[in-house]
Amino acid sequence: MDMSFSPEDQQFRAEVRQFLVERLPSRLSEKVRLQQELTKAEIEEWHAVLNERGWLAGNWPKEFGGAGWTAIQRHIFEEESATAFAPRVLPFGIAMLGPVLQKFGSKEQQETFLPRILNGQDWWCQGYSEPGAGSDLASLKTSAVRDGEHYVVNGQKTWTTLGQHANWIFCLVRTRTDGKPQEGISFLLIDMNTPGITVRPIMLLDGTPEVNEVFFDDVRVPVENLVGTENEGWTYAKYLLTHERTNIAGVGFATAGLSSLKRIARGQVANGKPLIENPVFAARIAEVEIELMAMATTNLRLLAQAAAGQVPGAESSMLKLKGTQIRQSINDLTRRAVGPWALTFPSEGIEGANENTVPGPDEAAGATRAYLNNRKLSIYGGSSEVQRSIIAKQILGL
Amino acid sequence: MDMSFSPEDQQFRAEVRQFLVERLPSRLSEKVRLQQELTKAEIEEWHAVLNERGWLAGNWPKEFGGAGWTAIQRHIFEEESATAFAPRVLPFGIAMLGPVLQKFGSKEQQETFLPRILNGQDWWCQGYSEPGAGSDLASLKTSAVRDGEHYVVNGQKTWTTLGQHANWIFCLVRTRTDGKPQEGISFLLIDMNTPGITVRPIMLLDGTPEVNEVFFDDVRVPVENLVGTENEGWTYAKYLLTHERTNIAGVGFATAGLSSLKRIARGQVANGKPLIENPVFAARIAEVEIELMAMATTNLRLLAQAAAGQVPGAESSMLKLKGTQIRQSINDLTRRAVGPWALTFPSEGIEGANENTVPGPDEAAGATRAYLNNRKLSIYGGSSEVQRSIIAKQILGL
Amino acid sequence: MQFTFTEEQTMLGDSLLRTLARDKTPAALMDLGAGAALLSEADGGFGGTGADILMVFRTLGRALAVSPLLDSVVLGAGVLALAGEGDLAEQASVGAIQVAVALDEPGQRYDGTVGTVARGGLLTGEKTMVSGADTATHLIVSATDGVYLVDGAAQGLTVTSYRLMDGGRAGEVRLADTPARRIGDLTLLARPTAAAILAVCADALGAMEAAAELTTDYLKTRKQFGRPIGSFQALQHRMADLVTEIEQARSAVWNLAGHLDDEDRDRHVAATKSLVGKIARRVAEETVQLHGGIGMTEEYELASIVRRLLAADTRFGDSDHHLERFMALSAA
Amino acid sequence: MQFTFTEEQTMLGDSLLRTLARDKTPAALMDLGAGAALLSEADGGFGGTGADILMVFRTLGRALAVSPLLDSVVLGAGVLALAGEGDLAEQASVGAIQVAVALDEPGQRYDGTVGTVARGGLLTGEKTMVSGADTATHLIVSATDGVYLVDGAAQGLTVTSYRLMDGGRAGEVRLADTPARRIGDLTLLARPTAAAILAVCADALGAMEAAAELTTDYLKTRKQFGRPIGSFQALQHRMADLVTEIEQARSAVWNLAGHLDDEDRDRHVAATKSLVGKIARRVAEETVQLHGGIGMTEEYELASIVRRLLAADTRFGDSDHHLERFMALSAA
Repeated sequence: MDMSFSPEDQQFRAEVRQFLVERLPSRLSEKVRLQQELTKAEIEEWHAVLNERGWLAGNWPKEFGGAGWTAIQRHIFEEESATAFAPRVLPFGIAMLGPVLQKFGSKEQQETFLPRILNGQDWWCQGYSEPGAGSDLASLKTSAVRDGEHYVVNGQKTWTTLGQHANWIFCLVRTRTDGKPQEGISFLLIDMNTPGITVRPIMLLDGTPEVNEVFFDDVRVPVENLVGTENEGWTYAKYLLTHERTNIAGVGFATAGLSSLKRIARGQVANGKPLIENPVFAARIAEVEIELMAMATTNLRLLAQAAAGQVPGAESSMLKLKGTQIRQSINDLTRRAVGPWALTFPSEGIEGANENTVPGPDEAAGATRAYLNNRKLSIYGGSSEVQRSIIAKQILGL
Repeated sequence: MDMSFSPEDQQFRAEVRQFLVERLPSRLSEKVRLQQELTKAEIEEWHAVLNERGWLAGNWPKEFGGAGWTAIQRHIFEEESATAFAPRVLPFGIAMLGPVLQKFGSKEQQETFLPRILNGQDWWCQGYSEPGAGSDLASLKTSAVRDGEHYVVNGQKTWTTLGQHANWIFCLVRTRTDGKPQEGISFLLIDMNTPGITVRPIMLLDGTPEVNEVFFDDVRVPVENLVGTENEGWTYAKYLLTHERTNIAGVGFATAGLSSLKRIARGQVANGKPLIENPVFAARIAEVEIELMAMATTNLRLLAQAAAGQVPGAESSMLKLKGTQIRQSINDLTRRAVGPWALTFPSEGIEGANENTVPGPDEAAGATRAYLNNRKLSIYGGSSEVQRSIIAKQILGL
Repeated sequence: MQFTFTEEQTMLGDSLLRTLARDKTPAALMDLGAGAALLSEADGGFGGTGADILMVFRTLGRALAVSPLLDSVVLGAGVLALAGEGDLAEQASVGAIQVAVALDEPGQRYDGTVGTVARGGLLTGEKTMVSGADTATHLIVSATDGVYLVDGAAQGLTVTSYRLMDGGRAGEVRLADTPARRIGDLTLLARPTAAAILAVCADALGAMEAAAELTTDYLKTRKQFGRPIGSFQALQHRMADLVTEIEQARSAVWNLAGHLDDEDRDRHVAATKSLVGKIARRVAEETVQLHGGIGMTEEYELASIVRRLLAADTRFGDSDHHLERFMALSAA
Repeated sequence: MQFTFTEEQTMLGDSLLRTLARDKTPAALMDLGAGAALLSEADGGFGGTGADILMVFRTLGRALAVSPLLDSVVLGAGVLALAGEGDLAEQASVGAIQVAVALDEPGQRYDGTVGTVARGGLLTGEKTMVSGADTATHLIVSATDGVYLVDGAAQGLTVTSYRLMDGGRAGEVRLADTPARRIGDLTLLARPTAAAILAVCADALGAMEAAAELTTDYLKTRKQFGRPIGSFQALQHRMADLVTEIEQARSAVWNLAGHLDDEDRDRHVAATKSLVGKIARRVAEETVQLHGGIGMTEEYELASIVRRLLAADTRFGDSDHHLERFMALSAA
């Protein structure tokens, strides 16, 4: 039993920290700290900085231009980035599509698409969910019918995060309608500029158009854009979902959020004293901090297992469930910490600030926005209800 | 809208209060306050005091020797009794069997049994639950087979509260095995001294033998002890359960428990100050007090509806659910308030005190005992899970 | 003891609900007498009791109406009436004037410390989060020595306004030697503030009821894995817990309504606001969760309910602020 | 980074579990070396690290064994070893002597204020809730100026003992001019107390694991309305939440074990004891509830687990006490 990081990992952490000090523009970290939305250009700017250092794709093997980090190194990078308030790396190309192409893609697909993910030429989005399907992903209906050297795609995807910025989408489509719902699904790469594609932003309750509906109307996709074998897409989809689950606990985000919360609570004055000295509020902070200390160790225990070659099992469902609770608690306390100024949130779905300067602490508007936005944490990527069912069935055998 | 009690009800409350001051022996109220178990003789003593005043059966009409109180008067009596730490009136004869006999019993049964409930000659217990049936009451198996002028009863009842003190038991028995489970159930009155009856106390985790198993082995019960019509017992059973649900919220018990909790917290010293001045603990008390204030009003709203002639619906399930949560929270905080001395609870199931005087506040042993014993509140009389299902189905239509 | 509304109160509630279904303008509300129902007969209205406030605001909450009734009537007309300004109060209650009440100051959170000072009939100070400030014809302003009335067009008065999350607007109010008329001492504010807190809680109650109905309907109609998701026991039990909490909130609102003019008003204000704020947050979070993705979207009706519930917790002091007030009042 | 036990630790855990299934006597434990595993090699044992304590006590908790290992070895031998009393420590670790450690005094709850005084080698004072006092051959007693060793048969020593809810016994210890030998200052107590808190938390972890297994089995076998109650989704989800909480407790125990000899030990003691105490209460309550009636009965195995979990929250300061310690340490 040894709870400390190896000297190599400690050295790596120091490197990451140094890099962030040197290369992370405070213009960006300040926006992240205040939980403001980043523009497309700002996200791309940070991707480019990371790519220059060779650190954009920590999870990719070096042969594909990745950093080839261990699970523990990735964890260290994510933790340091989050606590430095660096923008997060977009998962769509790096964490989701990349591993699928590396494992199941053709050589041409790898050579065409992987470099363009790294150099920022392509912005990918995900076409998995469909209206009415919810947690029942396998029931998808978007069809792809073979017509010569093309598939003709018809249907609708939804919850496509940041799809409004994307020029490519990876989609699950149905290429066969008989058999079990999991069978007959294929994995297609689609150029968003193909005729017949319409993107409609969906405004979320935090007032941002973070997700989109994507409509396909007789969209012709070249057959070479099929990944792997026709009708085997469910396998690739599950592989992708497993990889997406890295950093499922969000320890770094929670740690950063907790430090922001404390900073706000030190600045706010309640009944003549800093809010952080109010015993009832301080107890609420302490309770969530104690939960976070334990959850971070669960995360490390699973990382250590992964490092030892074990595939993470249903334990990661516990991590998602508890990690979500902790992050949402921190969001809730942060919103409450900014006091009456939590009301200043602009609710009309307009990106950016209110037309006049709003009063209260700088963090106020972002606190409410983040609270509302992060209600999604317990819904997407397998809702908390789905995680509980997985735990009950796979761990407990109920 | 008028939240105050009528002048008549206020006058009644004053009378009850005066009566309790005059007639409730402090010997008894001190034991109740310290949450110690009462002996059979002490319970009978208090019943006799109430009966002398004509107040033992508040829910019975005057023609049967009851007080004929309104729902609001009964509430006032229960609240005043609880906050004065009076022993509670045993429900088995008064609240359960009495109303059934009054509505469905024969004249002979009424004349024989009702006076003996009031004068303490009979101690009744309830034979409803059976092993393995849990919340599924209708699946009962204890059989009663007609043999001339007798029923011959075979089977087993369980969770029979205070059955070790009883000389009579009212039982649900199966008199027909075909048809739906609810059909073919009859309601029998059985003398506990009949040959073939064995009572086995079940020790509870608080160390007291509060409940019992009752075994019936060819027990011969005269047919005149059948209540109402054969095979119609389910109707009477449901009627009984409705009546039992009076005081389902336990407002008086919660109020009394809260005052005990505050008294302990004023006496305990934590880090040099009275525990009640500790902001974190005081906040826990305040939160449950605020919940209780609201729940007490829900209770009054339903009482006012009952007074206006409406039959309480599934709302009483909300009252049981929330009332239980509040009482269990108070039990929990009380146990924590007595600090390290909560450990002194005698765990070997021996009635009465430890062989040596135990240290700490007088309330310590009783606090732990009551905490453990009241875990039953969310299990018996329709568990919290059953209440939630009732709410979901009957109120929400899910 | 009687937990029912008068026939007039019930009729007003019904007609409000019908009208709001097609017309949510302030004018429509005023035409129905919703403003006058919040003022006592002595002050030119026909209501003003706790029960009136409960009925009107619970209905507004259910209908998700944005109205000037809270700021201009319950608070504004409420203070004016107590100050003996019956004419102005009546005008506010029918919407002829718009009153904003400026109490809080920057950096003070919920504790209401006042730094604004009056010198020779001129006010100087800063007020924050003044709801309805930008459209006010009259402002009521707390100063160190009492309550003042300020004309909305007075010299030295600046209002910078911004949107709020519940759809209303508020403003930062700066007073620099602004002419003002003293209308009474600070104790004037107690009853109107308590009434406003009742109004916010009743509004939240209506919004919670709307959220619960919406969610129950969704659970009945939405199908997943081949059956309505409302048939899944885990969701049934959570919904049952949620309506049980709402029942608690309902009783808490009744408690405050019934004790609004009693001597233990402050204790009920603290208890009710604390409990309703806490339950409002939970209802907001759980109803979104029980909906899943659709509950996250702005176009679905739940979004505005959720923001209204969060705003209700925040306005006039959140659940923790009132929990501590309750503790202080209990210790006293 | 490595969250695994050594081969020796794993072997000891396995043989302990096997032995405890048939023989829960202290002698059996000592024969296996459970006591020696809690003492460092330098002090005559072969363990004594956080991981050793975790392994041994988690196993005791799972097996619901009542043993002198906590009081006599972790605390008693722990203090003796630090005081340079290696021989006595080793005797305690093999069960040759029984040590009780008397720290708390009447009326002091969990805060450890010491009023017992030494005058000319004679101790006078009162100690409360001294676990294992009635069978102790040696007592370690805190006094205002340091830690003292008292013979169990010393003059002026009175012990009045009573049962505890977890099956052990404790006593009130009165010292009236009782001969005693000073063995060091009060700082001696810090590490053994932290180790004892780790032991209590690891024991609770084992008991929680036992409770969860028992409950899961019950949910699988118990039928109601014609099917196993574990097939009801509401119960599945609650059980899932419960094991997720236990996973948190497990990590908290690892945290303390891993930092027992680090400079931030106190913060981990407070965090772990606070979290484990809270989760232990919840596991106790939920497992009873998920069982229904049978969970309320003494004859069912759960009863002693439940009381053990409640006792674990209470011993050495409950969840609130340690929450406030954590707050104080975080503010510092």
